Amino acid sequence: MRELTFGEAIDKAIEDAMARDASIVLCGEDVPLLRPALYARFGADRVLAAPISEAAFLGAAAGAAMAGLRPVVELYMVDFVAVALDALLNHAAKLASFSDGDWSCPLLLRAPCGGGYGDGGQHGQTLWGMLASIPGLTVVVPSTPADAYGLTTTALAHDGPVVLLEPKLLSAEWLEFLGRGGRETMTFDVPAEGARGAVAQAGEDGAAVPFGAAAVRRAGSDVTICSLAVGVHRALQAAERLGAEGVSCEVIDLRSLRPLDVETVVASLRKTGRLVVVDEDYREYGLSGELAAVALEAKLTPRFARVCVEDTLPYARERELAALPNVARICSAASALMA
Amino acid sequence: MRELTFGEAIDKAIEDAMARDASIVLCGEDVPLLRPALYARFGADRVLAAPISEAAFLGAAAGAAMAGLRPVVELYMVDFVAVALDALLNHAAKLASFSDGDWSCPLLLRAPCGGGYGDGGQHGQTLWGMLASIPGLTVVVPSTPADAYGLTTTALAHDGPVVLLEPKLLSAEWLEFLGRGGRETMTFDVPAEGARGAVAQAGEDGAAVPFGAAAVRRAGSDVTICSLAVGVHRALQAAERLGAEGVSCEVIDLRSLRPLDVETVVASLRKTGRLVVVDEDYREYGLSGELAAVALEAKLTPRFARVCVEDTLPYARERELAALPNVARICSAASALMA
Amino acid sequence: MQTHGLAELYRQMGRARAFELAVERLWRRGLISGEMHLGTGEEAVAAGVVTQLRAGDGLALTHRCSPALVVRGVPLVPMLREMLGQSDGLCGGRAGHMHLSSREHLVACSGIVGASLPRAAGFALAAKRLREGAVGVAFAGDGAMNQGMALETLNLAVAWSLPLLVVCIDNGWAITTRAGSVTAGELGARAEAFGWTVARADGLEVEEVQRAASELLARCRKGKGPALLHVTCPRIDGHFLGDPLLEQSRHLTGSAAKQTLGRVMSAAVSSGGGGALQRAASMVKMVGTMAKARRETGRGDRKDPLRVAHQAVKRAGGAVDVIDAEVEAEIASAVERALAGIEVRDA
Amino acid sequence: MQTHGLAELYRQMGRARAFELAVERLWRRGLISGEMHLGTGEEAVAAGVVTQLRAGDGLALTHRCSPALVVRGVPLVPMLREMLGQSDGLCGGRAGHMHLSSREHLVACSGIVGASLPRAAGFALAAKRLREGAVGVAFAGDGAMNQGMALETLNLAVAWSLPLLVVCIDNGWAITTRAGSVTAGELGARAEAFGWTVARADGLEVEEVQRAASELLARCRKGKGPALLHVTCPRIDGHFLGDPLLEQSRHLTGSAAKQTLGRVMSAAVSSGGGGALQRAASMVKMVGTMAKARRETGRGDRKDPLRVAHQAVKRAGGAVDVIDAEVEAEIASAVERALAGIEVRDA
Ligand SMILES: Cc1ncc(C[n+]2csc(CCOP(=O)(O)OP(=O)(O)O)c2C)c(N)n1
Ligand SMILES: Cc1ncc(C[n+]2csc(CCOP(=O)(O)OP(=O)(O)O)c2C)c(N)n1
Ligand SMILES: [Mg+2]
Ligand SMILES: [Mg+2]
Repeated sequence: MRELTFGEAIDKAIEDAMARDASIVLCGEDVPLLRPALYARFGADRVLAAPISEAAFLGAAAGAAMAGLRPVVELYMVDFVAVALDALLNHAAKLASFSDGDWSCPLLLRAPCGGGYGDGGQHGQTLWGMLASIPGLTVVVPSTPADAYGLTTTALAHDGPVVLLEPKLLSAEWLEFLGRGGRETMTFDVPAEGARGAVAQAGEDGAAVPFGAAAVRRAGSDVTICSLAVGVHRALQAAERLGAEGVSCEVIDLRSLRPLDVETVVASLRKTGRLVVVDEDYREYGLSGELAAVALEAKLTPRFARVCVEDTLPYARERELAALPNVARICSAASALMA
Repeated sequence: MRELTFGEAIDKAIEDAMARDASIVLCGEDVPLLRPALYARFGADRVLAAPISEAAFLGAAAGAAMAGLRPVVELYMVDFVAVALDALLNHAAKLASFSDGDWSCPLLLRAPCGGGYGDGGQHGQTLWGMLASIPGLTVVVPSTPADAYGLTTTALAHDGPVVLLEPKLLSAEWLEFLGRGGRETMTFDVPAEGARGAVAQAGEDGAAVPFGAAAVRRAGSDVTICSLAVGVHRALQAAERLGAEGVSCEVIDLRSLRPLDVETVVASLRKTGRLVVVDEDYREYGLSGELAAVALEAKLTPRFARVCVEDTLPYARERELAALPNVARICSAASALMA
Repeated sequence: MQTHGLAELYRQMGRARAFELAVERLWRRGLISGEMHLGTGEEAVAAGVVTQLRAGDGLALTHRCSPALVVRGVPLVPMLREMLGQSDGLCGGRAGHMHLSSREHLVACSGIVGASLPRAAGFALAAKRLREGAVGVAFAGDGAMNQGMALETLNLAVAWSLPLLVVCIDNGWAITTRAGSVTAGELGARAEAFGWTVARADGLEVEEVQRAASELLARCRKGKGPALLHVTCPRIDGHFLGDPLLEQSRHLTGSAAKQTLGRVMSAAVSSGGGGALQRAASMVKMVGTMAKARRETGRGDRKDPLRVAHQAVKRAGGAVDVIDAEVEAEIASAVERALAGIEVRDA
Repeated sequence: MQTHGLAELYRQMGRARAFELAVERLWRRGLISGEMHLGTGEEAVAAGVVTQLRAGDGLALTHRCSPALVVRGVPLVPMLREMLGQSDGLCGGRAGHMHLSSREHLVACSGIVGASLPRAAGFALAAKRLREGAVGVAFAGDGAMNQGMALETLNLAVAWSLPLLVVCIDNGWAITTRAGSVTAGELGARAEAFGWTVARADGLEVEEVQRAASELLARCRKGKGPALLHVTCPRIDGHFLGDPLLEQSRHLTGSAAKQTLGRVMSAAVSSGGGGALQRAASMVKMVGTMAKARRETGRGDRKDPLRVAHQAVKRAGGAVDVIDAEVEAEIASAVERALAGIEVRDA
């Protein structure tokens, strides 16, 4: 065990895996200076600076994954996946199916996501619902350094394409780079447990976190709050506050959107009969709906509310914070379900 | 009123609108010969052949829409939107928000969608859930020539970006082009009412179909079947069959995914208490979930089932037909809800 | 790499052609579904290039893929059974003809225009790390060279100094669009501007293609960066089987052509719309495109690469008839085996 | 189009610079959030090109947009209030500095690298139909020229013969990457291969930029197709404010630089990984990049375009001091008005 930041945990997991497995290469814009430790240790053959050509280098990575490498691709932000989606949707994710399971595409796409630092609507999206809608793709989003290490480790041993998103608000490195820029004058509402924490060493128990396994972060009996990434921490805070008001919340950190841990969600709903989805992605056609479907498919009929992003994220700080799932919105959603 | 095929109805709506409104231009690969009537009537200035550069011409169309034109963009298939998604996600759909409502992007994207003719997994997707998850975008999918004309007409007078998908199985022209190719030896399970039907003349009642208004295609009291596109016809067939077994189905044609007609869905569910979603899109993180959420948000707790596409569409005809929502799957899903 | 004698090249071309003709028959019988893009006309490109590949080279193909697959040695029966949608097909019946792949041969097709370039760049990257001297090869149409990811790859492959050969098969068409009408500049010059080594070859001359491919591949294998081979060739069977452009331009008085013409004429005279000149220009262009399609090289024409090779082999005293017979027997037997156990609905 | 006298160009450059410095102060005070990409160093490009635009011309900008906006005459107070996140800002506080737009001025920014090219192509298409003689103009970084949609636009604009001017602002950097290290060929030559008219200018010389822009724009306005203006200029304030590359390379002995170095060194000596040579090569490259950043032109340096213009005006006997004072007063007043009613947290 050691204490790492969220970003360090992912870096370390990649570094450990690269040391073990010579077929892992890393590519992306600026990676030599973004990941200087990896560049220094593994050299320019395995840490490749890419031009601003996401479609080509993601597509090439998918090709390389077919031909024996295990590429890790960094996108500057998940928002930019829109220029390169074809490589995921029509190629990486479909290869196993097209080859009847004979061929797989072990590709890890790492991308920062999410808002909360005032960078505007083209730079604060999460888009995980959109990505998780693609059969053949694994989509995971850690909320702690331990999971960041664990899910990255699992991804780097996995045989198919994986998208791992890195919430910028939890990642001190990204937040400093994109949000603070050395200023003492900016404040961010960073969940401390998400940003820094104990991380298992390679090989230790918990060093790999399986896909499709949610974590119950807090047990409760009145309301199930399902979330991931920053939302988990907001939910925990809300649960604390609600607890003081006599409402007992169970907080589930989904961690993995595809595959989704239906069992854990259903078991909790069976107990509470109430579901609040806290989702930093857009409200419609995404995770919140999927969880509603999961509940109904399990013949459960929870009272239900969703706390999501409803429109393009506004730039102005206060309005952005109001548009993101926050403690106040979660509390009032959960309280309304108790009424 | 006149009888038109599905594809003719869209073409005619575009032609009528182009005749009325000189700011409408059409661009896309091969449009001169794909839309020869438009090319002959409006000339190469307004019907622009594009190179296979979807990102550039969709992006350019979005720019042109900002600068006074009303572009209609044709994509060869919605599957290919993956190479050009940025123009929709980060530009066209966000402009109104970024300009605080001052600037809009009146762009119509027309693209064939869906399977059922054995063209394989990169050419049979619908992806409408993914598109409908984007705030700022309107997404409509007609299921009849009348709606094809009506929704296209509305789109061409609308101030924001609209995606209009054209189910290939309903569109005799596309089906001939991509599926039959002049062969008598191929058979397709084409819903006749979807492929050809009466269409209002411009200016007549019903010539424009509003966004966000579902149509109840069949009234019933036991089960609500929500669908769109080809699925509506499958649902109607299933409802017929189920009716014979004493199960009364209400079939709702959503027509518009974003905005979604929540009222009509909720009113039906209030009556039936059972919901089957028939969706030719992927099951997870899409329409079926969204409708589950809509139900729960309305404090309804229907019995629920979804009949969707669960994985990359297989090529083999029989397996494709089994993977698509079909009458048998709908019947058994609905029957199970009655049990 | 040894170059292959003309007779062997001709045999490969013949196999590719015979395979396509067999596929066409199956498709016409309704045993194969969807779009069917025959590679007739491309045989010299497929034979000239693919015979120069080694084990470990990766090959990324397009929607028009069978000639290269046949030459690459992908077994014919599984390939046919895949197209026939059988679960013992090359890809279990899940892929179909546009998404054929063989891991063993490191070859995969894609129906997304332009995607073969980044994919082959990835093959090249893997080759560089894992199989020194191996290369990635992309086949791509002329139209594909306008796709963003293809253009990006022109840059990426130089930046990463990849052992990548792109074979641009320029048949002058993208569906109904003449390449020149939407393509700026010359494709080879484009690549040269990015620093690629470029060679041009006539796709009617298989030995010329082979020579060029062989030279470029040698460069790539030595780590001298990416290369483009620009080959022109005819598109013998239109964009795909049943291509209405081809049908109508060949049967200008047929009912389909008449119907189209009727629609066009009535639109052209509708009030509202472009001026008379613009309308006339549209008509002229449409008719011009049809005329071009009508004049396109047909099977067995003087400019059919198979015929050109056939005559060359003959001139050189090769046993053309023996080769033809062997090829025909091979394909016939493959088709027969592929159809085994399949209930033929049209029988 | 009239060309503008040097003094007026200098005034515009001064306005752009003073605006950026004001923005920097607000940003440092925490009144502006997010990434802040200053356009310091680009003033001669902005002034030289944008002064040549007319009403009806459309302008598509990038993440580094304020100099062009200031020169275009977008009102400063609403722009500042937008950056300050006020609901009476230029875009109601919803856009922020990366997504500024003004419908009235037909100008819009985007944070998506490369997106300015297709957008401006669309402006050009609309101009062609609706405003004869008007053009679309895209500003784009050197790095942006590798983005697929940008490359596609090189083709599209010729295919559609668009009145499009692309101004490639080549500052030699894309964040921490030296343009040359991932960019193949020469950017102007690329465009030429697509048939573009290309001019090159030194971004230190505003009159040279203006001349080139004016000539290219005249061509575009006459319907002679797209043109590229390739201008080199310094990146004075790093990629964005607080750029760690700039900070660390300027303070090689500071704690941040030491910390980075520590991490790198410990990784470089970890067992497992590349060979000694590869590791050394990495270190050399990293240090080289830092050295390049350290040597980049700074504000007021000999190669600061503002200083160059300042001296040129002075040499020509222009009233530099008067202009400076007027500019300073204008910006100061704009900032003061923009801050009205805003509770300044750091006061
Ligand atoms: C990204 C994408 N856009 C459009 C299409 C539709 N389409 C299929 S083939 C084709 C023409 C391709 O032309 P070219 O690359 O020259 O190949 P050819 O068919 O001539 O061999 C088009 C536009 C597609 N499959 N993928
Ligand atoms: C599609 C996309 N990819 C990556 C980024 C991240 N990014 C922002 S600015 C930048 C560098 C741009 O370099 P250049 O175009 O030369 O402009 P400069 O910053 O030098 O002015 C990058 C990679 C982005 N915003 N959009
Ligand atoms: Mg072609
Ligand atoms: Mg730059």
